[in-house]
Amino acid sequence: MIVGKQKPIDDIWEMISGYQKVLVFGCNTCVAVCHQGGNKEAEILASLLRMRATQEGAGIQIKNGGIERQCEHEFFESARDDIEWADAVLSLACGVGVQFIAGKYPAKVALPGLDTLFMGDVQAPGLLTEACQGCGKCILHLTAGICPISRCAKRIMNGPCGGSTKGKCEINKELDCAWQLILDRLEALGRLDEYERVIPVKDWSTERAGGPRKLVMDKEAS
Amino acid sequence: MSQAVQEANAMEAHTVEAPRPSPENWEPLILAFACHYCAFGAADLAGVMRLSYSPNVSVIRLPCTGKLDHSYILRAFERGVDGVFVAG
Amino acid sequence: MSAKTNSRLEKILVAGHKAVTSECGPPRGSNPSHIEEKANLIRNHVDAINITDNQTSVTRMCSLAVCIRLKLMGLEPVLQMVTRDRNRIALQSDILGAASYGISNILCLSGDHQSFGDCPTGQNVHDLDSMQLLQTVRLMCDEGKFLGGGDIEHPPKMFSGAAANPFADPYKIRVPRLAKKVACGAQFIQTQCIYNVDKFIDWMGKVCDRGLHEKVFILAGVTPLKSAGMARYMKNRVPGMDVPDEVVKRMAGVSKENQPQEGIDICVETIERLKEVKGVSGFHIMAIEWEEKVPEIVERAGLYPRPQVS
Amino acid sequence: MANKNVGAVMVVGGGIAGIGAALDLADSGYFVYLVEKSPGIGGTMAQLDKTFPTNDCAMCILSPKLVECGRHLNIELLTLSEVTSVTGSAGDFTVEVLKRARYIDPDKCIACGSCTEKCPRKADSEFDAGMGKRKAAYIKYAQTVPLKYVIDGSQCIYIQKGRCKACEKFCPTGAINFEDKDETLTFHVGSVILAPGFSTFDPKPFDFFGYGRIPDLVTSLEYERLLSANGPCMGHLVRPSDHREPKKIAWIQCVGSRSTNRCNNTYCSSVCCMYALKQALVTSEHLTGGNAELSIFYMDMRSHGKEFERVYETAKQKGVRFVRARPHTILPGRSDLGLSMVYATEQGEQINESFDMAILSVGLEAPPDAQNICKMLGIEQNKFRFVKTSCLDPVKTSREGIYATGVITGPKDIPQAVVESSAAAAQSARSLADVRGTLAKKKQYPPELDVLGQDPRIGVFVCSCGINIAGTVDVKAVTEYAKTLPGVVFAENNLFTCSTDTQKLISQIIRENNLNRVVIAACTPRTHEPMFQDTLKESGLNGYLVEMANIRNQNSWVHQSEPQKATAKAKKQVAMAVAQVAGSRPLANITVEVVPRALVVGGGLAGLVTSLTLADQGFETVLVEKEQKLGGNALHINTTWQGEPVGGFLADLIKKVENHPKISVSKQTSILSATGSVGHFSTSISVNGQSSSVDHGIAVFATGGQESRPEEYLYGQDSRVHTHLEFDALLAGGDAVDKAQSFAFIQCVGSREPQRPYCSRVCCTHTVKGAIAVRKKNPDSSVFVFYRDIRTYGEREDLYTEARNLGVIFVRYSLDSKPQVFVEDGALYIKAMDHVLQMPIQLEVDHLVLAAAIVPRQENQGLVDLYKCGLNADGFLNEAHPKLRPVDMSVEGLFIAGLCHYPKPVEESIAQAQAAASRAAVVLSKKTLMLSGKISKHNRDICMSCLACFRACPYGSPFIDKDGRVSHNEVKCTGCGICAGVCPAKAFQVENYRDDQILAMVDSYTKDLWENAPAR
Repeated sequence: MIVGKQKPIDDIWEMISGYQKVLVFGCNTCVAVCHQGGNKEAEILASLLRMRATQEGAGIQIKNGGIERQCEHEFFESARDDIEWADAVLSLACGVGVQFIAGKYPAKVALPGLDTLFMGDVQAPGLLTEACQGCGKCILHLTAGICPISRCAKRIMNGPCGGSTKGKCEINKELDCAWQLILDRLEALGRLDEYERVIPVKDWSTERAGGPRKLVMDKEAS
Repeated sequence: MSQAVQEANAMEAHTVEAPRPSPENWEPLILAFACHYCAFGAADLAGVMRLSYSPNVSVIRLPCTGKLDHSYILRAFERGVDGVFVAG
Repeated sequence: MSAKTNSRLEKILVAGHKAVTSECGPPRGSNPSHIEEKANLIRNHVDAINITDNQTSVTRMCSLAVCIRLKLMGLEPVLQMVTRDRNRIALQSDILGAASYGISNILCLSGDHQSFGDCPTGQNVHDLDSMQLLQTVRLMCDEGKFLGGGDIEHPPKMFSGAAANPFADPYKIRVPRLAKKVACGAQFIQTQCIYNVDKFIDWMGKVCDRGLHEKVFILAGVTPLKSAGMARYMKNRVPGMDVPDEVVKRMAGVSKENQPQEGIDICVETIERLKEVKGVSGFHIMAIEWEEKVPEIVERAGLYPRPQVS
Repeated sequence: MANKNVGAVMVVGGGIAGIGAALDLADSGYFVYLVEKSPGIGGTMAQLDKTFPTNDCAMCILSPKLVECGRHLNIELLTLSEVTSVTGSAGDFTVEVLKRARYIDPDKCIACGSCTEKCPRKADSEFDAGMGKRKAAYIKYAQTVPLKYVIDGSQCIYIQKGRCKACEKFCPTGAINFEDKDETLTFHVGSVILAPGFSTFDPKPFDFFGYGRIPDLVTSLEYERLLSANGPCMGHLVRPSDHREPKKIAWIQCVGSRSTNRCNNTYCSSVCCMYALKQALVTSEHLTGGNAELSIFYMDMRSHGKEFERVYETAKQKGVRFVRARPHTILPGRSDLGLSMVYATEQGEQINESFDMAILSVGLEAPPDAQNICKMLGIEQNKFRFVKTSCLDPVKTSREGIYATGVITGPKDIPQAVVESSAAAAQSARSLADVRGTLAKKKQYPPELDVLGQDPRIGVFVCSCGINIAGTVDVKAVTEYAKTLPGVVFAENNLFTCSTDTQKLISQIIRENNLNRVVIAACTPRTHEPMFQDTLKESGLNGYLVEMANIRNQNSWVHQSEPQKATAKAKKQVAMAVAQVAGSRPLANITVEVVPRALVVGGGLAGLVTSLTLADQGFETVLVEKEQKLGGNALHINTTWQGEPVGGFLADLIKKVENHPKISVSKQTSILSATGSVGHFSTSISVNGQSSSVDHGIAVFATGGQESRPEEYLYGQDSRVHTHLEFDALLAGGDAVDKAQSFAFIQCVGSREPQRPYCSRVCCTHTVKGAIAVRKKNPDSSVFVFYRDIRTYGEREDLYTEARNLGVIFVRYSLDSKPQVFVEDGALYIKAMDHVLQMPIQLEVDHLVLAAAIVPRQENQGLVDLYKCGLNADGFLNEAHPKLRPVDMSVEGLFIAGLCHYPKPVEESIAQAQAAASRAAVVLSKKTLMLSGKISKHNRDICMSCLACFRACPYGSPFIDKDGRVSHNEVKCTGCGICAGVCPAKAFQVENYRDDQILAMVDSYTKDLWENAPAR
């Protein structure tokens, strides 16, 4: 799922200054699960901003709203009036949602309320960790199901590098060395011999190197 | 207190005004949220013991303070209470 | 076995001599005189000189330029290349450029993470990793092909090397990892500096058990300690470094002014011991900012004079 | 059967033990008379400040039980009452009870406190253990049940001297009745449970201590009152002499216990070590500045219960000083401030040390009046004056049909008393199984009106509570204001809204005005909401359509000096309640059909006893055992500590279980999976590889524990080194013991060690029992015991005394200098430091017995995974609450018995097993379970299955459904609303605490501010 973190309120305040009617707009899927950008967080943020507006005597009207997902046209139907009312929409979705609004409503200003971080998992309540960078060509079958591209600081495909110490990465002692994890898992699976298989030079064209990506469903299907 | 509440509080910390002198004879208005099982009972007991405190606080009973929602606190502040007391 | 390149290092190794290499770090500016001086200090005592590539991610004069300078001075450089800063196009193009100046030795590394250097906010590339770079070098030299598949008009001839650390954990993959590098085309290996000789010997034994010493020349890395403080730092702070307590104790056991000499003594003794170890084909002496002591070490270790090859 | 059984039980004693028995029985189909000699129930526990080992506030955990007792349809409280005679026989007793005059009519008393306020006569408060004062007209304590005042005739000026009557003058309801007389009442009951509790040892005869002359020397119970928030210092600890905070405090253990000096209490009181540790820890929290110097003078530290050893360790870490000494003299300090104490150190040095204050950790005794009852009933007492019981039937007295629980059968802590009270309930119910439900009452209501979809028609009833509210709050103004509130169609003021008359009136008004919601502005919903809910139900309205505005406890009583502001606040409180109730919906209670079958896991002693106790009550029971044979650890135990042989008892028990028509025994059985919740579990089991499924309403886990295999002292390497059970086998047969000369026991082998930081509880008693047996069998032998603290708690102390009298030599060691065991020239030696000689000693022994730790079984983790119950850090299954729910598990419908809970001896396992049967019967005796409708409702349409609720819910009610999304099992929901708090989609709402209702209350509270605020 996509993980984001709400921007500091000072940054958001600065961003919305100068607009008259601001809609704080939640996205109730990925970023709601990480308690950062759902409709509930939109309600909280709107309330905080309103109080700030009152305190600073700023003439900004602030409302909150939200939909299920800000990356699909159909969901916007229920928020039509809210968006109509606003001159700026502070989207609490990931970067996808913000851009979707910008593209969908040419007359509205779309503002990002979140810093989009990564695609991750929920390791424990309140602990989300990065696990995939969408490189477009999965090699997990070669690496014991642990992705060195997203989880190794150097994205090394034939690791570990010399910075791996006691199973931890040199850049952060808290961070597991992805290659250590791969080795441990290979060993646990009784497949340590596979370690000696060299992973060849990677085709990065399916990642950002190939430009913005697109999936056209019917073509894929045919 | 849930992590979200703590974060909300942390967010509020950014917006705290510089302390201002309060007007003379000013009394804050306070809203309390109390757990039915402990703090609400404690407030009852305070009555039985005839303790005395200022009447500027009223209690909303919750089944547990875990039931507390951000919106309760924020709505109270937005509408002008000066303090929210969560007890449980 | 006979040498396939013009590399003096390769020729010495193939001839069965114990090779001696050392290394110099390029300057943090555009004046080359200092590194030239350093190289001149050791020119008669070593067979080749590694030129580091923005080591520890600190920006320096580029390794290739310094290698060219050394080559023009009649010295034998080893071009260190890390995969951190350049993608496969730049790496391949640098290899061609090096070959054009007759640089015949290349050491393929992944490089320290940029967060340790002077540009911690920079992006890293790692389009290839060290093994993939080794494969690339071999592809270019042996098959005359670019990674993209095209033919190289005049393929370079490179003696390709890699680093190995016999001490890092997990220990159990140390030999397999070496095997993997050999499989990728490593022709020589320069190891991490050795203080724990017993452990190195154990590793070397396992390398020999797999016959790897017959497929690759292994140069044992040594670094003279300047002080007890340095010994402790290396022990505690440098990942993958194994400095036994006896070494630290021995350094700390002599007065401060005598510590540099003690460090050199240890280094010389280490070389003496390693000379007898099966599979050790030479020594890589990394005297960090202490190049002037390399001749003394080489001489006292009985590795001087250096053999001449043509 | 000669005479017909009676389906009622009399419980004598309203302390926690009596309350526990009464509630179990009343909840499972019996009518209970609860007789209490003081004016209110609660017993000693109510007087305690905190309880070990969790340091929970005693009153906080006790008070819900008191309220439950007071309100129970099937419990009749007889306070100020004493049993005077019991005739008849088991199944049909006739009991005479002397009920003393209260002088205040409880039906009229509204607990306003005017009588106390006006009463001029002060007396020592019994509840405050004499540390505080009360009036002649008083209540026992603020939370007392029944919440009815009483006049102490022996103190009342009018009763004694014929004038005063101040209370009568000011009582707003005319409840004072000086004509009240003692009366004798007669009851018919099927059984009697004695729970008269204990008295604390009176240290006055110890003139060398000067208790009574030294103001700052108090007993532990007095000290509890000083610490307690509802005590005389209101929780701010000061010493009696100068009311200053003491800094240097000492506790003296074993005062009136383990002693024959001017008392005859050779037993250990079992609880004093722990309460001293608790008091020391609580004291260190109380004292400001954090420079407290706390010392405990003790002989052996006995922290033998679950999690107790950790409390001891915490106390050590927090700097409490432990001195192994028994002070022999206490002298007053200068100007009677503080005191000084003389004691001898272990090295024999005499020390004279001054303290600001000292606490005598007084022991527990059988109270004289309880002893009288025993005599009157013809019940046998033991030599310590406690009721005599057998380890194999620990709550049965010598008279059939009369059971005993709590300290009256021997010193014990609260959990053990609570366990026994359930055990006594079980044994009562077992003997009265045929008359269950014959006398229990059930309430009937008229059919409920359908108000769904109607606009709110709210009635507001504002209570004056005599002058309690009206004296401060302008109730007329509040009533008029209420009429202006949206949705309110009726408002009136009553003198006492809670009076029986007013209930009838409210009912009438509801019907006449077609009210569909009600607000009561009066006292607290915590005591009165159920009553008003009942009134609504009797009026044909759903009980959940009433809300209370607490304008007494949380207004008039605390704002007496500011009547205007109090009135303004009362208006707000009423407006908030109106706003809330307007959104309230009629709620249906959830009903769960109960599968009338029990699953008992584990066929050891505990499992066997539970099964038989359930089956004898008529409940079908499935007993599963993983081994081929029933009996468990008990198969290897020779006798109980009292010497009763276990073998025959066990064989008989197994025979009864295997032949019981209601029990199906399944051996070589393991549990595969489990689903469901209280009332309807379904567990699939594998019997010899064949799997099948059992539906059951409850489950009892009695999976046992085991003696560990020591890893030290040459165990397993030398055949002369044995564990307890191995040595028991040697003792039981052959001549190995007769032939040997020298024996040694080492205690705490694998217990109280960093890696296993608990005491195994049974080993000290086991060792002294073994040592005595050796000395008796082979009087020429020498026997040594190497120990850290001897923990022969309770009456087991007698064995310790006997062992020493028989010449067993006890050598203490500490964890950092454990004995060394080695073999030299084939001989087995032990080397240790002798604490008396202060010298190393070395012995050659023929047999070495290791008191190996009792450890939990690995299988417990499997149960935890399947049933979502809990384990403690040591791997034992966890009870729902260590104090008051020692048999229930955190998951409703699951119960626990025996060693799987914690190491314990036979008698405690049997009591817990019987108790589990009692707790299980509360569920199994019902056809359906009624669960509150005020629970969290899940809207699946907007739920995104983020699992926040699933992870946060303490009861496991949200679950991942078959379709992979979150669903909600409302049966498990308690309505706490944590799910609603964490849900990012707001898919959970607690009925009648919905967000829209709470926000409506917030809006109502801030209405004036919002409307008068400057334009935004």
